Amino acid sequence: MSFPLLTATAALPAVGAIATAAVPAARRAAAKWLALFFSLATLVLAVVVLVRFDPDGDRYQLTESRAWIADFGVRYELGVDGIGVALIALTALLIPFIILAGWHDADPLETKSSRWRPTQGFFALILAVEAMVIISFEATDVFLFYIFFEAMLIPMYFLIGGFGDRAHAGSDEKASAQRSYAAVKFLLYNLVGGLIMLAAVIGLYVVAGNFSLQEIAEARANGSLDMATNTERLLFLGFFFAFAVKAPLWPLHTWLPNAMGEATAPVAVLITAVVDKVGTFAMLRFCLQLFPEASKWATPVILVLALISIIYGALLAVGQRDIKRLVAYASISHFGFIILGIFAMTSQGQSGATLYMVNHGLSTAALMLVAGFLISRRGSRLIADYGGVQKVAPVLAGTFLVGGLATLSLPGLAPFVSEFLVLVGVFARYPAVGIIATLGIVLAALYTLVLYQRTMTGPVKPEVSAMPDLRVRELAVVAPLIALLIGLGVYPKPLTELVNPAVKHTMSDVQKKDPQPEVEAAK
Amino acid sequence: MNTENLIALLVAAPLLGAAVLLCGGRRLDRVGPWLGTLLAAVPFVIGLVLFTDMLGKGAEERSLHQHLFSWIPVEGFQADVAFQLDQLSMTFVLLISGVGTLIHLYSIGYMEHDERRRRFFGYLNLFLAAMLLLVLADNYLLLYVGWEGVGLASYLLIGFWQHKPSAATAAKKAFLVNRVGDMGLSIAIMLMFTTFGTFAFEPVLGAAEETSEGKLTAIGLMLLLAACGKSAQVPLQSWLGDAMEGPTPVSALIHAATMVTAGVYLIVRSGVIFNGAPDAQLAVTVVGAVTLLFGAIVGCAKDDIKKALAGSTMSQIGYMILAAGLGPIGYVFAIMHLVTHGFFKAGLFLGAGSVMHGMNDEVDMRKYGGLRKYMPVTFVTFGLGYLAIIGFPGLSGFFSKDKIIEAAFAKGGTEGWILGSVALLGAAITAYYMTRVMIMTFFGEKRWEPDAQGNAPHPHESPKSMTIPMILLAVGSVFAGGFFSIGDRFMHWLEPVTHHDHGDSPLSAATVTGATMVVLVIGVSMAWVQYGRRPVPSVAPRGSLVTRAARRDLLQDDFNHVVLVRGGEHLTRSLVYVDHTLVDGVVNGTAASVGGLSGRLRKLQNGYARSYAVSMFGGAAVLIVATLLMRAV
Amino acid sequence: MTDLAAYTTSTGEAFQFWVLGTVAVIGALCTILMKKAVHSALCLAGTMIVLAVFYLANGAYFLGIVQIVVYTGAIMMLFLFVVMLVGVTAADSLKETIKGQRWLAAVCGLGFAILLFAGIGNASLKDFNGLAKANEGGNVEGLAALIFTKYVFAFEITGALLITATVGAMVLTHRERTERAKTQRERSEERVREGKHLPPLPAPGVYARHNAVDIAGLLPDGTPSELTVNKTLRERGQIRDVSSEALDDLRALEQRATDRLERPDLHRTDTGRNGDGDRAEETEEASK
Amino acid sequence: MNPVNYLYLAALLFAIGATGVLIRRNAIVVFMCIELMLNACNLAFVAFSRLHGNLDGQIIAFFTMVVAAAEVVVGLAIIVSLFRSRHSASVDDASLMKL
Repeated sequence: MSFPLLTATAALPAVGAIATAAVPAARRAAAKWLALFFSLATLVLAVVVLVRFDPDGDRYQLTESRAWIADFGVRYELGVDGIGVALIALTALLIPFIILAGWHDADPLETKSSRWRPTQGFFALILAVEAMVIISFEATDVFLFYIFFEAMLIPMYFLIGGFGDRAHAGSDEKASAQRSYAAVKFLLYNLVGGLIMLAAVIGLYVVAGNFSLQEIAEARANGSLDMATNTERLLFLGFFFAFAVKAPLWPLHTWLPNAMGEATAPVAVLITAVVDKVGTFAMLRFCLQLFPEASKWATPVILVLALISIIYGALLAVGQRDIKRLVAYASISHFGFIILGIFAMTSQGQSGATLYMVNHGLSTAALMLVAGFLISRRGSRLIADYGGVQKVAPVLAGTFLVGGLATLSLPGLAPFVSEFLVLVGVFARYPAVGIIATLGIVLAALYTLVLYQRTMTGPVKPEVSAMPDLRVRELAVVAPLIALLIGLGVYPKPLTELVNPAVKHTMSDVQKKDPQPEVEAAK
Repeated sequence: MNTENLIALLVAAPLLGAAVLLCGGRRLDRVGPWLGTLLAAVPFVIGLVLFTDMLGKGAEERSLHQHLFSWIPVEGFQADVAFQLDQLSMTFVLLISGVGTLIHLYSIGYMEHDERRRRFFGYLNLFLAAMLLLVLADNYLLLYVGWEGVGLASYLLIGFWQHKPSAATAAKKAFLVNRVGDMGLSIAIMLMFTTFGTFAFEPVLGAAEETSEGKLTAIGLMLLLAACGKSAQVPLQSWLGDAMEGPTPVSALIHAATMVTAGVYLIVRSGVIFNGAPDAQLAVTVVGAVTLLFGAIVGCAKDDIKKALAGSTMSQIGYMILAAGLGPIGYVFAIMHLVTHGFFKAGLFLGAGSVMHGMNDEVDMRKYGGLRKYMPVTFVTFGLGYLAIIGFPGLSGFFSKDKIIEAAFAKGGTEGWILGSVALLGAAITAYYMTRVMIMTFFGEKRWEPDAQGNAPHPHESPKSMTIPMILLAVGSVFAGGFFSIGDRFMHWLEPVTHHDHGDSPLSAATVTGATMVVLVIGVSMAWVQYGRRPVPSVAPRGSLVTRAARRDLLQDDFNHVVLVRGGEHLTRSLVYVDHTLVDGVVNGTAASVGGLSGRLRKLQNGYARSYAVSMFGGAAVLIVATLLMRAV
Repeated sequence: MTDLAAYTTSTGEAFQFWVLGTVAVIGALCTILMKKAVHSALCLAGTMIVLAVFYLANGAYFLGIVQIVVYTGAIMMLFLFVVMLVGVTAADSLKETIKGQRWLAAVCGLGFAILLFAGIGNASLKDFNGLAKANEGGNVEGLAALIFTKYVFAFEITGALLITATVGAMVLTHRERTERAKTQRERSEERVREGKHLPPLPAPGVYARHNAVDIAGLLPDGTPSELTVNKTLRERGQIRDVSSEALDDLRALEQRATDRLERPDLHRTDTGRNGDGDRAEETEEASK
Repeated sequence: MNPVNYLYLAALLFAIGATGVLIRRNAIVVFMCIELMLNACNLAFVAFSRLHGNLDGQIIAFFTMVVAAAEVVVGLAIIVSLFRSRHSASVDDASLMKL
């Protein structure tokens, strides 16, 4: 057996988490560097995975399979397709930036208690989340996936509830009350989703007799595993519900603005750019592969919900007064696009949705992290507290603008490619849906530019007049992200080539063909 | 040398300039403007090289292609970064890079005292790159990139003086309104994709003739929506007036000569589609005609020199759109007017900028007056531009506008008569408002006064770097029309791309020219009667209802404000409320009811171990029963 | 003996089962119904001995002996020790304090019994193999062979468990003295400071007729003094009050003396011992 | 007689013990009832051992005894220390689980 590369990729941050947590209280700085080191090492491994992966090869590669709980047919099965590789790369890429951006977020406020070690905990939790997310992207055993899908909630809960944003309008007590409200809401919402999924996972086992994604999907494809229509639909709904909560899809979205608003900016990025991607990824991998018929059955409803998410999220983003909540609602709108692309069931839609996951990760990270830097300077999350920042901190404003432009999918930046693919993919099958979704791009411009205008332009407010521009550390976070946004916007080919074969497989799973262009159809 | 490979350089040079200037930092503050100008001149030089090369070829071989790389390769979807340089693109390349270079040069003087001028030149270069990409793209998606790119550059430049809230708002408004248009373009591209399976020019335009009219109409209408947004046509015209918040060179380059004409380019480029969709064509002509009058009326009422010129721009683009809507009869004239308009309108804006430069950035024409003595060069160049735009015989505008009016009549039928009359009426109003601008600015008594701080303006001629571009543009405004028209040069040049059709005009060319002259004289004399014979009040009179409405852009902004802005605010606010109370309320309500229920159930926990033991035994008994029953079944 | 372990049961075993079974059930019922813990313990011991006999009857010779030696002999005695520690005569009130608990318990117990009976009845347990073969090499040897081979790990772990339990019991019952013990002098000084009962506590009421420390000594007026009884007994409420008995005796003695001396009874009590007698009656009533 | 009767007896004793646990408040008596239940189980095991004709049932019973012994030791220790601190052996007094 060759070197278990996938296990190593997931295990390395886990080891890092333990090592970071074990750093003594006094060596706080060492913990930070250690966490950064491990995240970078994970990135290296992710790059190795990327290189070793052959897009034109088998569907699942670098597979590993070990017996685990033999009595229930649970196996430790890992394997990646192009989509998984792309998302692993995204995760591994974002974590170092998140760590770097949150460098001072968990410094203890006063050093009165030497046993209090928030810094170590913060970075260890981030690495723990990374490990779980990566293994979720790798798992090809439904049960294995489920375990890490749920386990992710624990470190996330502590990250949201334990390390809130210090920039809070109200008193400390109010802040901590809101924070724990957000954390509990996050946990309960996702737990409910997870429980329903658990029922569906068990149901799947009862029907299929094992948990192996590949085996079940194969059996489904060649007809040896027949599910009653209602059974399949129920199981699909069970899975989909959990993923829709995670994604989040309207009307299951209300945890996201709270969580993103109360968490520190890097943790907010972790939520929306990394953890939530597991939801949409799982829709693509599990819902469509395991329950193709039910997916087609549910498509109309899901498309409508996704449309509502797009428009509703964007409109609410316009109405927000809080920078971070605004970005959260914008994310809800973007997740609507991703889900739309997945369930359009066209090659363009699904490729677009996959690219969207990656690109949304990058663009939200850029926007949110810069917003975090901004907030940490002024100590307020309210848009109204800013004005004229452009004049005093031009680089900060410039990077903020680029992040915003990426969020509104300006052509030339990466998100445009994916958004357009999604729109084309949807339009090809459901023109009306495509046209309504296109409204989203106007609204995206609205909320982004309103945010930029109110914070960055106009006369300089006295409170921001002494605001320093981006520091080297902060620039080191933002600059590579922006470079990637531009790079993948101009030349997304490597990514599309990685993803295309996987999408082709998924399309054959659901047995759908792309609609023919009218001209060719006529011939 | 293979000239095709030079095409990418056209875009790359200004793009490089933008990247260097925007990321370069303070070190480049001093050389920035010159570097920017140099990199703007590069495409012009390359354009000239390519142009001479093209002239040396036969008409059929003039279209050049360059395939750079595959951009978005997805199953069934192929988007390439590839360029196409044909006569139409060539015309634009020369116009854009030529006027662009001149305006860069002008900006060196105009922005001399602005500490952020490096950034300004970076934005200008970014604009040039995007605009060149727009006209050079060989498929609609890449065109879309350029399309939004110029939108971005326009946004950045309108809001260049960001510390002014009005500028920031205007920039945002411009971008948003443009986005609505962009929505049209993206839907059009999607329609093309579902109809043709591609969106590259050649296959789409090649297959368009065989496609159903319904599809073509839909695509055409969507393209028109896009053009309306970019070219400030009714009903998406409202941003252009506000866009005058940007520095004047920006107004000259982007909001007069180049970017706003992109809509015309789009329609002419997609001519084949419109030819197959008469309904869409009709819509185009209607939009053009309405905007033509709209802009003209607005231009009559504005006292702000730049806004008056903006109204004029709107109106002139209305002419172009009208011409483009006429089909093969009008395409060539649309482009010709576009080019001549590029010269004289850029010249007029630069003149206005020069006036403002000498007048402490005062824009109210009622505070000008008699400036011809103080700024002779500006007066002469502005005057030539004025004569060109009103269509004074022999100057550029005369040739191009006259042809459009002719073509409108040549459309035939009632439509032709209506459109022709509208175009004629527009010519009269143009003469009126431009004469008004001219008289209020350069003739009459001086009306300026010291401002609040006691600084009286000292009108003076602008520096060389500003006057030279003005002179060059004036030369263009005088001679371009004639040069193009002699022997129908321009028509023959463009014909392979746009095709041409003479149509049957019910009126002879001489009749139309005569009528145009008559309305011209009427317009000029009305203005002279109103503003030349009587002194101009330095405070605007209340005016008639129409005047007041025209001052407010014919109330369109108010309509937008009431319906869209207020309505949107109410919508978002109520949605925020709904999200909080209803959607979140359901969640929190569930939580609360679970909490209440557990409060009740808690009482079952009386703390006595024996009670718990009872429930344990009971539970065990139930489990055993259940197991036995399951066994039994 | 091998007959007993066979799959059929002899009449003797049947007889033994019915008789001893009845005893066992009665013992069990007494265990849960007796007011005093010590009675419960004794009844339980009885039941266990019966069970030991049953083990023997079922061929589990080793277990039968162990049951008697370890269970009845050691564990039950441990129970008795604790019962004594807690109070051997302390009787529980059988009055139920939790509402509905007794009904529920009865229903549960009955239900459980029915359930188990039904389960056993449903199972087909006709063919008893008998232990004749398994016990061939001797029961103890057979067990040993299993314990030290198949169950050796369980056995070792059980050993560990036992040691842990021992240590646990010691930890739980051992009280660490956290402060220095007070000297006699300090204690007396403390008593003086508090002003409470300076001399040694009075002895319990051990008269000629009583020979137990739980009987309170009587004050001169015949009322009992709780001070005289050990604190532990006092706390358990295990004071035996004999004051009425003593007073009655006294009165009877006086009566006899009066009779003998032929004194007028009423006159005596009215004049001489009037106060004392009233007082004694009062205390008697109060103590009731 | 069928040896199954031993099982019935065991079941009966078990139920009686269970009822005792539920109705008695004296912790010591509760403990005794638990012992009764354990013994009932042991009887069943021994009977089963006879039924199957092997000694495994007896082994289990043996282990049960050992564990019961350990349990009694710890349990009684707990009762003793509880009594020392609360002066009562009633299980109802230890109702701290109530909110």
